[in-house]
Amino acid sequence: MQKVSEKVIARARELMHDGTVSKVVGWKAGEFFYDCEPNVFETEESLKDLVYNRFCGANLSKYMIKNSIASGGEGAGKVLVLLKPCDTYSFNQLLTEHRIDRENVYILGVGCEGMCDIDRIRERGFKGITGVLEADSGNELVITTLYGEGKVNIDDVLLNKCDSCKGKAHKIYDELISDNEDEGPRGDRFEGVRELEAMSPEQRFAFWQAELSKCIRCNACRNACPACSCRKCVFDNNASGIASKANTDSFEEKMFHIIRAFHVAGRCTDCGECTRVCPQGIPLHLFNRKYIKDINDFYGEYAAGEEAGQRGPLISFTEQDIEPGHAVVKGGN
Amino acid sequence: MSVNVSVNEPAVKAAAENAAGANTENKEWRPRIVAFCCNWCSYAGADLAGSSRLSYPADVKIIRVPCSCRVNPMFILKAFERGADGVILCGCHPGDCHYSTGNYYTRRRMALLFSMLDYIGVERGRTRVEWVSAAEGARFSAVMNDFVAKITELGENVKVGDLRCKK
Amino acid sequence: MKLDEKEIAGIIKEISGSDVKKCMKCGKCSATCPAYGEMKFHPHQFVTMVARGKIDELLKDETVTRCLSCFACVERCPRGVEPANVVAAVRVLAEREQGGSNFVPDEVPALIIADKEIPQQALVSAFRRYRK
Amino acid sequence: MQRLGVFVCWCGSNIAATVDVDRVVAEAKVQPGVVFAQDYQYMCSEAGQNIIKDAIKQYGLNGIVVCSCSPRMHEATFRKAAEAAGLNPYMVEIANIREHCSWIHKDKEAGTEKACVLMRAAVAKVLLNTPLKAGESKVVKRALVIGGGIAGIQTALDIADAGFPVDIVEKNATIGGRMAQLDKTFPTLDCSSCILTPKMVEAKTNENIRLITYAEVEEVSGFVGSFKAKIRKKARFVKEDVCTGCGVCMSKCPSKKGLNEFNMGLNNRPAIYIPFAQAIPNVAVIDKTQCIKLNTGKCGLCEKVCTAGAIDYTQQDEFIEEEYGAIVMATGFRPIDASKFDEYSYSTCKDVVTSLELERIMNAAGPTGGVLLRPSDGKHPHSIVFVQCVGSRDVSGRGKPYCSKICCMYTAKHAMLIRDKYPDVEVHVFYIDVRTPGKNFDEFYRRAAEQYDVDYIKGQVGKVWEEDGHLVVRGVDLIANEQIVLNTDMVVLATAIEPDPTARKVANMLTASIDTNDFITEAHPKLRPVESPTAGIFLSGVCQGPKDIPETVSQAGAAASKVIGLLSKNKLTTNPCVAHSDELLCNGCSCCEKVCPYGAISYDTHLINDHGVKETRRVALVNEALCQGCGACTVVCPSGAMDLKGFSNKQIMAEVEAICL
Amino acid sequence: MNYSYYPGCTLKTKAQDLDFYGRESAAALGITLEELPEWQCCGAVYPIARDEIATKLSAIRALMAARDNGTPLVTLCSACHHVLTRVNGDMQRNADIRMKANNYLKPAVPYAGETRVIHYLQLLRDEIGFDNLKQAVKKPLKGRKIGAYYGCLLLRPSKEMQFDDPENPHIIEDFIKALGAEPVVYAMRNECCGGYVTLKSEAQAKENVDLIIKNARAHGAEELITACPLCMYNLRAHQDGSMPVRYITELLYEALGLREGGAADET
Repeated sequence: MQKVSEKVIARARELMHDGTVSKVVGWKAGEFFYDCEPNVFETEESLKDLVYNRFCGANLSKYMIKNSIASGGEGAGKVLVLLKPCDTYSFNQLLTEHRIDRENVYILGVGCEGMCDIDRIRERGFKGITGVLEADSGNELVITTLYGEGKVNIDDVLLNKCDSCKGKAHKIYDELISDNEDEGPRGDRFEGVRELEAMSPEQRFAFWQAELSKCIRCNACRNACPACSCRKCVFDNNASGIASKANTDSFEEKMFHIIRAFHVAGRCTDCGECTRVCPQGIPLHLFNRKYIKDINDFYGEYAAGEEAGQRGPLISFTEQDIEPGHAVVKGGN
Repeated sequence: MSVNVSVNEPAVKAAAENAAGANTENKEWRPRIVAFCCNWCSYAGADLAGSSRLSYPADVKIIRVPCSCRVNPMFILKAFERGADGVILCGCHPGDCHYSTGNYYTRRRMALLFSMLDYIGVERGRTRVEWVSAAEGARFSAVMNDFVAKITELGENVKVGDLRCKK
Repeated sequence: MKLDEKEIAGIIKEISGSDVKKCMKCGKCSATCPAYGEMKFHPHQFVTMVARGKIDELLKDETVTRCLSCFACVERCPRGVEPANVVAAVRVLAEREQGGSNFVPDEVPALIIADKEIPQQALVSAFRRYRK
Repeated sequence: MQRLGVFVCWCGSNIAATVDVDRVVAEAKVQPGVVFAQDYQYMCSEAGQNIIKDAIKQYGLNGIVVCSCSPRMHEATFRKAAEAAGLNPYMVEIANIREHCSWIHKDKEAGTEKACVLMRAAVAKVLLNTPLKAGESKVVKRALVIGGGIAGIQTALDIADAGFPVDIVEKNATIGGRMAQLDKTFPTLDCSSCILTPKMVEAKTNENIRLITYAEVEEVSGFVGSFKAKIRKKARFVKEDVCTGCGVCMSKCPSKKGLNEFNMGLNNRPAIYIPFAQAIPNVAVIDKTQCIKLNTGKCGLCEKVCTAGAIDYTQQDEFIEEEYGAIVMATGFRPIDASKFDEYSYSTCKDVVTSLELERIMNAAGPTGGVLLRPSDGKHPHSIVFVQCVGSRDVSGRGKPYCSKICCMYTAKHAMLIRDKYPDVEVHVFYIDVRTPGKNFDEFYRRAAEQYDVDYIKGQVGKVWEEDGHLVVRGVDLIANEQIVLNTDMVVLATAIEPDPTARKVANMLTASIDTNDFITEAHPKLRPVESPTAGIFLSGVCQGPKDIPETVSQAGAAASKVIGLLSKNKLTTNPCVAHSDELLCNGCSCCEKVCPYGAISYDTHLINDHGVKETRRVALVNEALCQGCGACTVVCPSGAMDLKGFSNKQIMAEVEAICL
Repeated sequence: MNYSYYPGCTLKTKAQDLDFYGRESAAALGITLEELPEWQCCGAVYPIARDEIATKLSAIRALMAARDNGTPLVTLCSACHHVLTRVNGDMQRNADIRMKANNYLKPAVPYAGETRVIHYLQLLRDEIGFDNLKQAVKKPLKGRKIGAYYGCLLLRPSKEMQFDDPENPHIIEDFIKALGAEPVVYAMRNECCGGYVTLKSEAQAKENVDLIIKNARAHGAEELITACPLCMYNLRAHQDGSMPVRYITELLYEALGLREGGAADET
């Protein structure tokens, strides 16, 4: 990871320096070293803050909507974006939907060995964390704290989305910096969905009621989601008939999340950003994965963003499609 | 594919009796049912049920839409939010859509939506899609009788209702 | 075990993958069959009888052993009924009822003595097809 | 400020018996926005309509709800009445309290309550109605017919007779199509040329018809009323307006190896040729694959012998661009390739022919001069076996799943003609079913069997082989329950027909939908059989599905009358309940475009002023002339930019809320 | 070029010619046919029943052995080719059979039909090429009029066998041409010889063979060739001996000039 990181930063500088790109969309460390946030670097100088480490989980694809299309007039130069393998799916999906002007983008595919969740590190008893370093042995991280050092197994502290990593292959790029062999997908991403499906309707209802009642309608999920990228959300639009700023009753929470998931059904690349950014820790990906699982079961395997230009499952049909009445039974089992 | 409507006899009878006795027992609970019908087949099928005097409970209220594919999942969720106990969506039989392909999209959307509603714990029977042609007045009536019976059996939409902000 | 007539077509489909309900009764199978003359129940009749579940007679009859498995009917059937597979499936059902083998090892020496050119392939095939 | 009126109809006792109309009126009066409510015995009557008109004027109503029978019954009536009183007709909503209420409920209390709810929902909706105006678009008064067979010719003639100019684009060098290749036609046995060629000449001479032969449509844009087409006129290497059709060039041409397409390749033709004697235009064409001059630069004989000076080896493809109000597809069919069924030995035995080949053999202008001779040795056959359903009703992948419809009849025709002309020839017909629905059709078939002694055998043929100068046919007679082996001299295969391979390309160009067999889909299989779902595109002949000549001609006439109906209008008014995209909300994602069955949505990139922010954006545009208002696009649109006029998201949700209140 | 080779039971006994000439010719063409160790009889007829697994196992073992060798599997006997190709197809396409067979055999690596099964003729056509074969022919069989007899098992069902046009095949004709002889095309070349039913009804086989030979002769064939031992048996046993019948490999052996080399004895 360290090596890739150095190469990536050096290459970004080089591309900016030689004029190939005029902007860089990457990550910048925030107040703490683990607060890596998306940032648009517009000068060579500013690139000193560019980072690429275990905490760059954020998917930068969505930032390319603004930065590729509204990148200014003639001769403004391309915009460099750093994409991890999973991010490229979102990028492709946005290309499919004409949200990104491919011409204006230079994609640097960056290798990824999994991104960490600081909360999971904390859960393992570390306090006063001052740094996270790659250990010499392959699968461990060294956690330095105010009180000394400790080690953790990487697999134990990955982001939820990395638990079911799609694989290490980039689906689109102009240039690649990666040491990783593609080992294919990791884990069973539908495990959580299956667990819920196995519950009784009452249990499921209770589960969602408990989870969704935590929702504070901060819209972080919506803002982070690369598929949820409408210019104006229906929930903000008075003309839509369902506009609402906050939940006035608890069905509205459900309505918001179901509609959000429905709007991205067939377009969601399962990038996991919604769950990653939720300040309340709601497992929002369980909505999206339910749709993905149903789509796979009903209409055949489909991975949004696998390639640009795909025709999504909700804008396709076959004459023999499953009936909704049967879908409920099949989907639930 | 059309389903064979297996009418639940006692429940239908109960529903009919309840409907009949509505004015005597004023406070008795009746389900609220929203039916979306496409203009070309199902709405006409409902008209035929009417002109053939094939009764079904008055709990069913029909909203006319040009095609079943006009029905946005938001409408269905809105209905539940506002206290509907059941929502049924009727369209032309697959292959017979007036707009040739509309109901195929409906079928996919609703398959996913219904599966999701089931997933969040809403009872399976509260939503339904039926294909009813303009010639199937009898079928329209049978479908509605059956649906009302099933919803009556399920009772008030407590799960959603409890959460609802009662006005 | 007596099978329900209504289930026969389904059982045959399960065994062979061939669906007799697809038959449109054109007779192409019988038109094409090189063993037609040797069969009491000709291919088109055979398929119809299976479709109707009337296979008691078929189970007992030599017809099932007269099919050459040359697949000409399978190839030429316009509806994908695969009559040879249907015959084979009925034969499988017959084989599964033990006893009354149509070909026993004791017959082999005589056959070989009578014609020393008979290839192994013929004997193996015959055992597969005729033995119970 | 909304000023609504509610009108409750009794419909005699139809409504009033089960619905307490007084209560509905009372309830209506307290609905928001309602300033007037009244009941009447028959709202649809003149007097009832006057009540509505008067109220609109008197109370300045800007929206009304009529509680009455189904909108499918009287919506149009009440809209007209409203319009007459100066109210926009789309400010009218109907609450269906008859079919959906009074007729199905016996209990008056329940019926009344429901009627009130339905009224409430209609009021809630009409509160959100906006005046709509039907759009208008121009109509170019010219039609394009693609395909110059009998279907295309008949359609063009009928349109031309009504006074509208028509262009026929034909890919071959002459019009006439398949029918020109036929000898006789069933069930009357009149000669095909005798009835077709006068029509071909008429098409040539009709001043409203322009024939564009040896040409193909390359591009089509636009929509109903104003299509633009680009037509490629292929180089003939013969000046069409100079050639006199004398045919001298044909006799002198040294390259005579080209297969004669008109005779189904049964004989050869020169490199420069006129397809057949009655060709229209009667002009030669050079087959550039066969011409020695065009391939080697040497020869040039035809140029030398042409006294008219019509030959031009330098001719290039030309392009014609034209605007049309309507387009008719008449692309026709071809027989499938019989070599996929080589158990009949079509590939290896010359005496196994297809029905269309037999048609040529029996035609006086055909390769044998109309004498029935075996292709292999030119001898007179003594026995002929016909095999029906070769590749029809075949789901094995080799053939077509559908019935080709014409084979039973033409086989009976062939059998009868042969028995009539050559009584010594034995004729056997193997059939699965004989399908003869049609006027005088079954009688015709029975005549073949009864009067002409044609031997109809119920069963199929499994194998045909050649031996010692004759053919052997192994088949089955299902009635006799026996396998039969016949020695015969010729075998005729009734091969299935399939849409001409150009149909798919043309359909894609026109955004006309096509089925899995490449037949063009009709807008409605029963009620709109000659229209494509794409407005302005019409269907004529076999491109829509297998059919015989009488059916083709009647469909051609039907398509023509639809075209005439369209072209007679000066403007097209369009259904105003169409989709509409709010460009400030549109993401430009193209989802709506993909689900639109009419190709009504396109994309445009232009400068948009979004509350002061100016940006170039890609946004959806609905062509109101094409949109039919189904609403499929509105649901795939995640941002809600796409909405449907008359059935907007807000309107439907208001109805939902009113019902659930 | 290396290939796994599955001779089958008959080629080890009654059809040793077919095997011997095949191997020698292949060697002469630079092809190594490596006989699978401990192969078992394929069963000679394709086991139709989808619900039984035991009858398919011997074929699967052979297919798996070839997979483990990392080479395509060459067959020569039509029946073996038929059975191995179809069982392989089942392993590719029928998840139920695949699961059951793998559960039963418990191989180190589960088998899913990875092996490419090719017939000797396909080897000649697709791997060597008939043009190259023509070059290799030392003693062209000039002037010989030879009828190809395909029989059933190589061609049908064509959806599974994917061998050649089932109604108008030409691979053996092309082979005959490559050897310098004149192929005789006749319609009955893909009709059944009577197969194993010959054991129960000689009359049936005789009738079939009569039709085939009569038709071949009518088109001028002076000899027939086949790839199947059972066809060979029927074609020879049910005629008067006036129509010679040979294996395809024998013809190849001859044309390659191997007979002159004295490498083989005729059996």
